[in-house]
Amino acid sequence: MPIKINFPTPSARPGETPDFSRYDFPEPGALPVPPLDITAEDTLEYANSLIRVLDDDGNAVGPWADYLGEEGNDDVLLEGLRDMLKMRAIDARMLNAQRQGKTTFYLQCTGEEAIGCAFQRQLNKGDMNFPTYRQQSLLVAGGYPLKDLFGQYYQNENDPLGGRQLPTLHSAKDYGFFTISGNLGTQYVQAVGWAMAAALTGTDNIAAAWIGDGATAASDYHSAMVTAAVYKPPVILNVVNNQWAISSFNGIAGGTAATFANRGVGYGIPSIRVDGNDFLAVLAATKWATERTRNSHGPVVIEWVTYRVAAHSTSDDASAYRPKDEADAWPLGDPVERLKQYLIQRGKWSEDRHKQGEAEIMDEVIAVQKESEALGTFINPQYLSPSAIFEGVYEEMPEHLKRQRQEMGA
Amino acid sequence: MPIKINFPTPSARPGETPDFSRYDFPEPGALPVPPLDITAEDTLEYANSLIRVLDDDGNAVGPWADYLGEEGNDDVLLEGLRDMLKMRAIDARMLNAQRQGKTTFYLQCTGEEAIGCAFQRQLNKGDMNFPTYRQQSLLVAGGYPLKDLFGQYYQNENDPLGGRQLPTLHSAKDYGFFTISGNLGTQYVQAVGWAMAAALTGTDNIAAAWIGDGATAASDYHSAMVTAAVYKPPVILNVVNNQWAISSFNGIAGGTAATFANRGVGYGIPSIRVDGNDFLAVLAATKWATERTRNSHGPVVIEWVTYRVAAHSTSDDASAYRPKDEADAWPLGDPVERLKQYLIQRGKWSEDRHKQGEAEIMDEVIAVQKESEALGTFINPQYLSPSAIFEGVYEEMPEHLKRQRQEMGA
Amino acid sequence: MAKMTMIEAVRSAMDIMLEKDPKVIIMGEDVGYFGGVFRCTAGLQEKYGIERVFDTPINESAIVGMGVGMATQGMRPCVEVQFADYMFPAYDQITQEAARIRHRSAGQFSCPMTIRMPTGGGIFGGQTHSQSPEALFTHVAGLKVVQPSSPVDAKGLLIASIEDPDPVIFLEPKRIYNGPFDGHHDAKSVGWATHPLGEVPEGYYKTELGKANVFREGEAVTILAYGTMVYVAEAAVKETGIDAEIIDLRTLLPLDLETIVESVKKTRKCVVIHEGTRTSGFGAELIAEVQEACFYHLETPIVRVTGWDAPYPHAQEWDYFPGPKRVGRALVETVEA
Amino acid sequence: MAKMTMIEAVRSAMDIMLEKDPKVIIMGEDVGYFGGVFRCTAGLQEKYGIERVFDTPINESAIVGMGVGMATQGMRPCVEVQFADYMFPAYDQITQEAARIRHRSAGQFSCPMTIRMPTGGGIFGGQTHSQSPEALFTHVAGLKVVQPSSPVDAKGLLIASIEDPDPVIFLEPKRIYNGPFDGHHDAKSVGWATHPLGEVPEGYYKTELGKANVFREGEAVTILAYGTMVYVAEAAVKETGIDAEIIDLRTLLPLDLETIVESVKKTRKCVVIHEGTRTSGFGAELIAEVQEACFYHLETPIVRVTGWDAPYPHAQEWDYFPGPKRVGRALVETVEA
Ligand SMILES: Cc1ncc(C[n+]2csc(CCOP(=O)(O)OP(=O)(O)O)c2C)c(N)n1
Ligand SMILES: Cc1ncc(C[n+]2csc(CCOP(=O)(O)OP(=O)(O)O)c2C)c(N)n1
Ligand SMILES: [Mg+2]
Ligand SMILES: [Mg+2]
Repeated sequence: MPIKINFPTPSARPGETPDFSRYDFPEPGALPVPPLDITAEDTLEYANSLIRVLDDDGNAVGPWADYLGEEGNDDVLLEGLRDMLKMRAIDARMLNAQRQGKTTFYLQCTGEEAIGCAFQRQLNKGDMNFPTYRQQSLLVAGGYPLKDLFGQYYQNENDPLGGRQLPTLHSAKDYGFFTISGNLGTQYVQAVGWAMAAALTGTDNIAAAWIGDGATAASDYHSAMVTAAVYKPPVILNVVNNQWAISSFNGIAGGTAATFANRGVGYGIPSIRVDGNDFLAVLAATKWATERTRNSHGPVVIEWVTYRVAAHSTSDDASAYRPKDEADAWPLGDPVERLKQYLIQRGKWSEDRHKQGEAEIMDEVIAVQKESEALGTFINPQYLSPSAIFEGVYEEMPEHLKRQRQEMGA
Repeated sequence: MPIKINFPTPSARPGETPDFSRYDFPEPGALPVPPLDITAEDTLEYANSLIRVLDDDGNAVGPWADYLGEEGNDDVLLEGLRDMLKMRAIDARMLNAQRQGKTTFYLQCTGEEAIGCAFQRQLNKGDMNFPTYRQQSLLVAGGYPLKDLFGQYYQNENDPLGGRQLPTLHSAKDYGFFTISGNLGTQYVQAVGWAMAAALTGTDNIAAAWIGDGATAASDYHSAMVTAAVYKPPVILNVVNNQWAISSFNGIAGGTAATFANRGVGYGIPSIRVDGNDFLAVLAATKWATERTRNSHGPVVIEWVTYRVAAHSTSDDASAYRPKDEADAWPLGDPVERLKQYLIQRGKWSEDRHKQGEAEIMDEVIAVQKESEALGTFINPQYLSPSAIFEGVYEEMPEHLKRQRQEMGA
Repeated sequence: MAKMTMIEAVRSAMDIMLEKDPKVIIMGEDVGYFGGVFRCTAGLQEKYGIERVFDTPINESAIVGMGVGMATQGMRPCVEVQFADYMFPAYDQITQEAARIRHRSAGQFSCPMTIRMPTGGGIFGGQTHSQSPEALFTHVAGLKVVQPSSPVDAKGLLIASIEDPDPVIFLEPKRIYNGPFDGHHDAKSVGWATHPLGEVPEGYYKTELGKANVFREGEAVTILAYGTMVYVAEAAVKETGIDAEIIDLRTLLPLDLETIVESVKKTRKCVVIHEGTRTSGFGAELIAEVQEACFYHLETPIVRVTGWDAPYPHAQEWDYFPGPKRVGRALVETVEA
Repeated sequence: MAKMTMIEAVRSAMDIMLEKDPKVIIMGEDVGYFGGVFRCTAGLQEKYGIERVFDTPINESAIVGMGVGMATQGMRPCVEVQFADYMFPAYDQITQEAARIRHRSAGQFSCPMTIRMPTGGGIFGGQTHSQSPEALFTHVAGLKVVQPSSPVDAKGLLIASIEDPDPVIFLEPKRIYNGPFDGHHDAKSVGWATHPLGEVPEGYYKTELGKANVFREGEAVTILAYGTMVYVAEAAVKETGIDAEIIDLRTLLPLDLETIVESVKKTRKCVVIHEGTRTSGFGAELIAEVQEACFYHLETPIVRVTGWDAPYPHAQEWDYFPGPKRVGRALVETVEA
């Protein structure tokens, strides 16, 4: 009898009703806080459940809320909200700017702001993120100058990378943000090596590796997992499970066979799964993970469950492969709305102040954007030295590159 | 405070006492036989335990013995014993032949004979193994002509591959034995593709992928695991955990962080762990695995726990990195001895018949070997056409290769 | 005959082969329901079903590795690597496995697989969406390497590739997917609809692998080019007024040396152009062969116009791209030398 | 001065650098307790501890990828790929990551890493222990590519590589690890102990990267070679009696074009030899550059003597290897042309 095989398909395609019934998330507050030196085996329940703090009414509940304590105080959360709003403002402005031809390419992180904005707060100076192209929120929350961000978007004289890279592939060493590769997966294992070096050279710095659900299929995900399991360096192995990889739902990456956190347990690495749209849960889980790694208990996998609200990039049209209203059906809601609700509930914020805050932040972003645009955009490109092509290929320019530079006439 | 990392080391080095106390194997017969459609999650106990049938007194015990039933009858097992003895005879002869300079290279599988010899019995015509260099027992048990085997060892006119490959990298399509690559890992994912094609073209054939404990670290192990989890093709993903990868113990491949079967569960693939030195356990587990895959229940991981008794290859000196007597300390014993004991216990075999059988088989092997040696060995090489270099690079030889062949003067 | 872009031509080739041969399957990242990020496989899953046209995990080694398994089982996979820049994780499977299976198994197994990948720059893709890695394939015995420069060639060559008994690397110059591009990025672009090479037979036909095309006859100098650079050469010829013979290689491996040598012996001069980085680029191989075969006919050194030896930059794309000005300068220097 | 094999020379270089710079670490498959399958790191773990010299999982991409992470953090990893044939899984990390980090980050990060790998055939290793993939590295901007031909060069070049601010591919010609090899496989082999180039200073010294060595002066023809092939060239010169100038490139990228051009302008003839497959091999690049720079000096076509365009065979190793007979024939033909 012929044997059957399997071709996973998402629960809904355009024209169909969004359906997330494959997810059975627990109530907020359900999971305890494990000891920092928990074994991989013992994290299995965390890997197949979901750490949540904010409930549907905007209350912070359960052991993780207690664990977070003062690190989740109102001031911190208000700052966090502002970071997310700033991120969202930039996303909106850059989508527009790309549509106007001012930049070649942009990638939004809408819906995923809580992850980077909360995570970054728990890092120390000298720690290093190895981000993907959708983690610009780490930069925004880390105080990276907007001027530099827009400089790269517009590839003008403010671009710290001198026009060499795509607008969204940043590098900001001083902000703990590693140079992003366009090749998926490669940086996951680099983070392991960096963390080993950080330990071997006697620092107390940790690394944070970032990968998308789709890119967990890439080979270097495995390179990272095996080496992290072997050497146990201080690295947080983040998987941002936002359901989609361009047009492929996460079942194409194995996500319907097991959770991505479960896979971590398989390697023998303690692994937890966290509501990525819950700012407090992100903050608390990151606190736990950074404490664990910084205290020599070895690596940890965190699967952040979230939803990619925007299209993959400005080159993509998501309505071609998923229901238009799928984002609205996402059971974990919107991170900005949820944090806002919490703060309002606490009497620290209001709908009005939110509107006002949004407007202020938007003004701030627009001001920097305008300044940057004056220096040149892709509609109105300003001369960026062509000879930058040859600079930095090596520390010292070899003869053949000098000859080529001359041939170019630059 | 500086962070500590981990460098795994084996429990004993040369001069030290062998120590396998890190293993806590269950009693034979302890585990039930799971349903063919068991979920990955439910195999967790199998992945962290060990399926065993033969006890220390040579009895076949427990549910897996019952499950095996007539497929493990005395005739089958006597044949199995002969296959293992033949394999061992070849190993012994070829080690010698290499030492005499008659071949460039040989790899023994001593101690691991039960795995290939029992596994092969459960395959159907048309099934395909994707073996490593240490699975020659699949060929021997599969009735591959010894003449062809020795032809390749000696690279004479009997070599089915015309001298192109190393002596141990066989290819035998008609015997369900895929062309072995020297590059570790690559074939694991090829087996997944082959199994998909077998299903898509409407056959009921299955594939068996093979990899060593060390090579599970290779990238294409992951390629295979992810695609097997996604498409659920009829493939058995074998991991031969023989404790060593050249000089590196399996902790360097992550084997002390979790079992290799546990890693399979992490991916969402049902996974079991089996005593690879127990011929009956191998036979029973393979029966289960082939039935499962052939009945469209999808892939399965089998970790075979065994011990590499010989050096890595004839180029290697194992006494430089592990205690000389480590093999004797291996808690799961020797597969030949254990099966012999069982058959003697059953009154189907005796020490004398064993000696006699060994001698007969050795004579048979030596006879073929001598015939092959007459056709040329590396001491006395016989002309193999140099132009074979150019044949088969493409189906049809392109002009530039014809020019090169001419330039060579062949 | 129909008007087709190169995307439609490539799709038509796959459509025809899916129809004709049940052993053909298509797989790659986003090629299924969505139809590929460049839309090359649009509609094919709907037409042939998910078992024939399907999405894969983001693992190029798995894509090629599964393809090797399928091809050795007897199927004819035609797989897509989303950008040539992402073939690197698959390089082991391509070069050490696919390319060698027939040889190392003495013909027991073979690997009739086509690996499609969009190549080249000119779309502001930065260093990871712009590379031209053809020389990394031409160094590998056992592979065939193809790069079409027009819809009509693309379809015929892709059908020939899928039917080929050996693994074929099929490089699609993405800059000219929708229309020829002469290297003047500031000029108005024109689509294939208005170009004669956008006229493509609707049915089955093959364009033989291993045969170059004399794209333009001329006497003054031979230009060796492929893909996008064929049109850059054409523009440079137009702008300099130099009567160059332009040879569109179409297949890089095996190379149609005969056509090349005949031309160079006639013109006695040769310019080689490609977009990939210069050092150890495919131009080097062309020069090595041409100088050896035509040494006593050559009147001037063979020069190369290529991408610079640096990662493909984003903002400085047009300083990097070997456009008609640079090609023209090389032509003038060569002809006047 | 001490007598050293190339293995001892390479080990001595690592020993000195481990001693000198605490940021240097060594990692790779079997390099730790065991000291490497070729014994290049023997004793180093014992001397410097497991934190400085350690085993890695069998994943070349992880080895290089971890190395990139360490190097960007500020360390100077010197990693081993067990055979050059096994670098393919790491090709993405090497070419798209290590080689580009400095450029794409505008100098924020850099990658001072050395990647050692035994290369070449002649040891009956079959197709997966014999390859010479140097041309796959020379095509990659951002890498340096080094191949020593003697113990004294090996040590000096390896120290220079480890101290280099950029990633260096360090190819060790394994056939001459223990002694020079002239390509006559049936002749008695001699060890480095009896060869002047086996005299190696015991302490620290550097041999500058990017500088070729005129291995033998001559007037009749220039031979460009590296690694094992330097001695094959020497044998061919001896056997033909042709007064060739042999240039040992030592560094392939960046290439010492000046030394090469000077020689070819003098001899007016050139033969290029390497063991790797011919098409798109590094010989092509050498020819492209030499013919361009020396066109009006050259009296004969530049010819290549190389490995054939096929996988490296096992039994027919010596039919494949470009030995002194083939090189000699090319010399005679070139000189008599
Ligand atoms: C090696 C490689 N293959 C393919 C691509 C093309 N690509 C870019 S993003 C992407 C999807 C990634 O999805 P995921 O990892 O889930 O991240 P997300 O975009 O959802 O944040 C693909 C296929 C690439 N950049 N690199
Ligand atoms: C890609 C690759 N890297 C390295 C090697 C060299 N090598 C050959 S066998 C081996 C050890 C493999 O160990 P394991 O997978 O445990 O198999 P075993 O030898 O124990 O059967 C190594 C490192 C190789 N063949 N391929
Ligand atoms: Mg995603
Ligand atoms: Mg092993």
